[in-house]
Amino acid sequence: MFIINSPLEEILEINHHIYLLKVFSPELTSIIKPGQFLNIRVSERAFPLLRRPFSVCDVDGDHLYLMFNIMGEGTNMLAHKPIGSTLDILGPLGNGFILDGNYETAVIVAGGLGAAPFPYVTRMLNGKKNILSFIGGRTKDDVITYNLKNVKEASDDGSLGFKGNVVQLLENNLELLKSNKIKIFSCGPTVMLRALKEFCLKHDFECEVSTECAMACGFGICQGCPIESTTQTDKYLLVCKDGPVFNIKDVVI
Amino acid sequence: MFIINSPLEEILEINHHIYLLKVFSPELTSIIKPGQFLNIRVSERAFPLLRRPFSVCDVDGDHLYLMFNIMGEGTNMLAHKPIGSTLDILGPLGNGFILDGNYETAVIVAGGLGAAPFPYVTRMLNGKKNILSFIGGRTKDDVITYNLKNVKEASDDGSLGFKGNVVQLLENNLELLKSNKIKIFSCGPTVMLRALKEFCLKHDFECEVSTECAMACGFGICQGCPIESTTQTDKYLLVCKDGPVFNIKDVVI
Amino acid sequence: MSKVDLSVKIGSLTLRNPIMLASGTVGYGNEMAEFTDLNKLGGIVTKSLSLKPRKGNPPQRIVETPAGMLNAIGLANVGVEVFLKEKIPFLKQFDVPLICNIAASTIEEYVECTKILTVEETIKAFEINVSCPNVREGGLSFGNDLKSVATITDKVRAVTNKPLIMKLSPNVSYISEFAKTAKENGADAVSAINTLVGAAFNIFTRKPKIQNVTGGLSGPAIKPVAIAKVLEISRQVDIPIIGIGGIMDWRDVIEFMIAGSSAVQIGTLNFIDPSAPGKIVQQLEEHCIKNGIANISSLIASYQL
Amino acid sequence: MSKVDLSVKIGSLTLRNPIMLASGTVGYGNEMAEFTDLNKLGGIVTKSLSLKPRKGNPPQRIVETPAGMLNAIGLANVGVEVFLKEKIPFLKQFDVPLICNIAASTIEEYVECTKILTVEETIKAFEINVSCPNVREGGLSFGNDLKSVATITDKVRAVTNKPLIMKLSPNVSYISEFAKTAKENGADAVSAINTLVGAAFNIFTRKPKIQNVTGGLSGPAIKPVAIAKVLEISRQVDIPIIGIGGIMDWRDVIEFMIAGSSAVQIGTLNFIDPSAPGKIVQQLEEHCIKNGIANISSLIASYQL
Ligand SMILES: Cc1cc2nc3c(=O)[nH]c(=O)nc-3n(C[C@H](O)[C@H](O)[C@H](O)COP(=O)(O)OP(=O)(O)OC[C@H]3O[C@@H](n4cnc5c(N)ncnc54)[C@H](O)[C@@H]3O)c2cc1C
Ligand SMILES: Cc1cc2nc3c(=O)[nH]c(=O)nc-3n(C[C@H](O)[C@H](O)[C@H](O)COP(=O)(O)OP(=O)(O)OC[C@H]3O[C@@H](n4cnc5c(N)ncnc54)[C@H](O)[C@@H]3O)c2cc1C
Ligand SMILES: Cc1cc2nc3c(=O)[nH]c(=O)nc-3n(C[C@H](O)[C@H](O)[C@H](O)COP(=O)(O)O)c2cc1C
Ligand SMILES: Cc1cc2nc3c(=O)[nH]c(=O)nc-3n(C[C@H](O)[C@H](O)[C@H](O)COP(=O)(O)O)c2cc1C
Ligand code: FES
Ligand code: FES
Repeated sequence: MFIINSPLEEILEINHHIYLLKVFSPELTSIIKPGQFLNIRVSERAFPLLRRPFSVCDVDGDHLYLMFNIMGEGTNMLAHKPIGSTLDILGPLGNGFILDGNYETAVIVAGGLGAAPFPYVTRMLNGKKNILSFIGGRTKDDVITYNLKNVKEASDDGSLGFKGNVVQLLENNLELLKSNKIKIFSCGPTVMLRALKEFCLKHDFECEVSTECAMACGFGICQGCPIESTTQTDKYLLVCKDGPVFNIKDVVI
Repeated sequence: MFIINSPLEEILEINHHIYLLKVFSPELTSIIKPGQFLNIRVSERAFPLLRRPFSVCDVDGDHLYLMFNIMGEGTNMLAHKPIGSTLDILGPLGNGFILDGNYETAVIVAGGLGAAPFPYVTRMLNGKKNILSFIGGRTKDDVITYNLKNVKEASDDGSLGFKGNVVQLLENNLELLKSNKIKIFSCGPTVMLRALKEFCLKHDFECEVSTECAMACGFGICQGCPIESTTQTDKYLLVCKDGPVFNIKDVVI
Repeated sequence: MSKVDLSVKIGSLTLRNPIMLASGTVGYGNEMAEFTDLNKLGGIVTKSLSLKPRKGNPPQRIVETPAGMLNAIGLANVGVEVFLKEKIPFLKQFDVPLICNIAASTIEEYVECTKILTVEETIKAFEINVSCPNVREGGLSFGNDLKSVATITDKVRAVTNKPLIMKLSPNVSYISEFAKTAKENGADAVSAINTLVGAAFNIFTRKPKIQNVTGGLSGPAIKPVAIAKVLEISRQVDIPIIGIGGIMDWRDVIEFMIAGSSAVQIGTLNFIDPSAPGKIVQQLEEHCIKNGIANISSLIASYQL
Repeated sequence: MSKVDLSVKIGSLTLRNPIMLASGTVGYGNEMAEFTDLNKLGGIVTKSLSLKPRKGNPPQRIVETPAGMLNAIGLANVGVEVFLKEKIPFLKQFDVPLICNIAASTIEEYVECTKILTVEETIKAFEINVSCPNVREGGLSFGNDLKSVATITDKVRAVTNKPLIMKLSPNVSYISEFAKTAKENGADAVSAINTLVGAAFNIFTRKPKIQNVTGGLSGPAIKPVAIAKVLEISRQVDIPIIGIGGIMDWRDVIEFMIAGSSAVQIGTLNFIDPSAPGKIVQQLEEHCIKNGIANISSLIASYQL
């Protein structure tokens, strides 16, 4: 965990509204794990004041990638940073996905921008595990399949792939999922994660989720990012430090 | 008086630390007078919050020029605005210099960035009046003679021209000044204007000064920019509306 | 005919829409009229008037702070007499409710000003500034003292039948107590908030950046404080609230209304973009159309706690 | 040997330099230690401790505002017992004054906490938080009530010989009255300010952005208010002041000292740049050298009004 100024080398736009930042940062790429995140200072000035957290999207050699869409002023400023300027990054933060383990097939389940951490997950699992990706979104433009493998798509409006949500799509593929030892890796909107949790508990699937929460610091000093634990009721877990990746059974979603 | 978004076409740097913005704005150039000023919004965001006032430096056809140095965040951001972006300008504001009149020689007296309004003054007087410019600064880098005519320089450290302040230089040229009907046009730091006022009163020279004051609005609604009048003691004048150019006799400096 | 009803009521006063211009940030209207069609607005509040003209504080009166500004104008104003003679004729031309803001050093002066002004029919309501932080003798001590607010409200109420709005100080622990007192003594509405007391120093000269030493903090920096104060009043006291503090766009207006405001006033924003108030009216209408809000007044105090 | 004396005194406590880390913005030091050498600092203030562990408020606890943030953590903390057992051993390693901040729901709880903690020699002073705006039963009502502050100060004073610092609420009209009361009842110093009460709403859901409805406003937005409060205390009461509120760089530290602070605390900035406190110490030294300031303490209350 450190602060580093890394050069921003490229800004790509995918799906018409999703941005990919390519950053040169051997210091980070050498240690960061899939599912961990970075806290980015979008401006040197007091506006926006706080850093903005982003999952590491992918790592390729000395380069790391961040994927985001424009949500507000912070992401807007980030999408328009001059190429060649440096990005003030605090990281790596949090706990990533546990990719090792006694399973055969990694099942990636993502909704919308929840796809962000999975290109790196896919890269790390490649050749080691089977990979199946279930990717959903509201419309076809929101289904982000960038650098994923064996993708089955779902869209709420049916404009791409299965018409419905991604958990329904999982239900439809239940036989396939039950046919071998799987572990689910997921990220997405709360409603999706809630349905997924029910699904996993019902079918006893192992599942890790990456969660989100408004954050001030991102590294454990503000107590701003509580998430209810299913096991310890006398205190909250912290998304930034105890997560953002949790076993889906351990947290109340 | 209106708000307009005008394209920023060029940023020049003179004297190593003085910036010149070249802005395409026929709407403004057609009406703005020397000594008037513009209130510029340096950021669309809440930081910096207030507009920043700048004298019109020069007008050339449809282009206007602003001259400034970096004082703080606002001028820093302005100096690094992307070429081709637009400048959010409110103006023209205030009363300019009265260039017409029964005098033969215009004597321009400026210290440091006080030179900013005089390229335009010089351009308007050219061919109509004689022009003599007395320009001072702390060091040679602060003596700004851009687009001025018949310049006599003064620097506090003697690195350029006369060693001393510009009012001392005027004293040294008293014969010249007294030899024909002059009107002084001036702008500069308060200490300089104070000395100049004494000089003008002593020798009964007509003199207009452009004054400065912290401003919130720049167009008369906030009452933030008072300046003490020598004639009306029951109320203040407003630099932005009653000035920024005053007859040096009318205001307490 | 517009599909959306933007009108709101402040006691017996009906405003075309909730957007008013705040005292001290519009002068007497002339300059603003060059940027915004005043007839499109809900109301205009004059600079605080006192019985006699006031010169105000010496410079420097203004300094910028992070997402805000400090001012200590010191209630510079022309006085009620000159106001009636020289400023009213201009304001008369417009079909927009004119609210007269009054600031005074004594309770008697509040009463006297109101008495003189209430006969002018162009003036549609009074906003009593008991909360100016920038004059030593005056406003601030009144605004932080429940009894003074009670007395001023009561005495001013006695001399005018026009809607009476008390402009409250945020520099207190429980603003709702002041709103309650205002109501009990006959006020029709309260305005919240005036500026927060603040200061800034030049670190090289060690002098205050504002000649008056302290000034009033306004602008987006104070919006969260203003929203909390409006909400507190709304939850505790049944009185129309005019929300003020840091409004920069139509979203902020909606937020103030949800938190309990019947109308709002735009202050510091006028200095930055004097055309904004007119634009905001239009954007409010668009927002209502887009979100199926037939009456903007349905937003008032619509918070879901 | 440094050419500049950066040390300052808070009562009998001498700090290496005026830079402390504010309660609730450093956890228990572990994470900060990865970014800033704690031994270089003037002091560290713990998260507010209560007698029993507190779970704190449900999410959302945090939201950004213009040049500031609202928080309603709800005093989530491990409680004094776990603190002594699990957190002190880490903090013991450092040669930096540890100040324990205490928050409680009753006067007895303040006393009880102090009694338990005062025997731990690693703890060099107490900062009593009577001003947390984010717990319903607790702090805020104490902090806005002169008698409560008097009683808490007096009772806590009776159970510890260590320097006693009262952390004051800014949500009052005259903070100097509270500083006066603190002094009269035996406090060695006051900290000013805690956060301002604020709120924000989501305009689509109409729900508060902070689950607790209101939160505490911190960050650069509040700096002018904090400076004014420090100045007010400094002009009215002869007691060391620890200045807090919106410090973003060394200039802000100098400004707080000029306004009357003997030391300062850095809060929100730690979230944005946890390496800043260490850098600021160095920049203060450079500033002093450059400007011929031999003792930084000569800046304290050096305002030129
Ligand atoms: C651990 C973590 C990893 C993340 N990874 C990614 C990622 O890889 N790609 C990506 O696009 N986004 C990611 N996010 C969300 C991202 O941080 C927010 O979209 C961003 O902070 C918004 O900043 P802004 O200034 O543009 O918007 P703001 O103006 O701050 O907010 C705009 C809207 O976004 C909401 N919002 C703000 N912060 C968050 C948040 N932390 N979580 C949920 N909603 C929020 C606000 O409530 C508001 O409605 C992640 C968040 C966390 C906590
Ligand atoms: C009518 C008028 C015309 C002006 N014309 C020019 C011009 O042509 N060229 C030019 O370079 N500057 C001009 N100025 C000054 C210019 O407006 C300030 O330098 C600028 O606002 C500083 O902004 P900033 O954000 O960079 O600095 P800030 O961070 O706002 O301030 C930096 C420093 O500048 C001082 N300062 C800020 N505003 C003013 C002000 N209005 N007057 C004096 N000092 C100030 C502050 O006190 C501070 O010490 C003019 C000012 C006025 C009122
Ligand atoms: C320069 C200035 C002058 C003001 N003068 C007055 C005044 O005369 N009377 C008054 O009641 N409020 C006055 N105010 C307070 C505003 O009306 C308003 O309450 C405050 O600025 C908060 O709103 P804002 O953040 O939108 O500016 C003044 C504010 C500013 C910035
Ligand atoms: C997230 C957060 C948590 C805080 N928790 C506490 C606390 O537990 N006890 C306390 O006395 N102050 C607490 N504070 C207040 C700070 O110590 C400080 O007084 C305030 O934030 C103003 O300083 P700043 O603007 O530098 O942040 C907290 C502030 C923040 C932002
Ligand atoms: S974001 Fe600060 S503790 Fe998690
Ligand atoms: S700057 Fe607002 S009145 Fe002059």
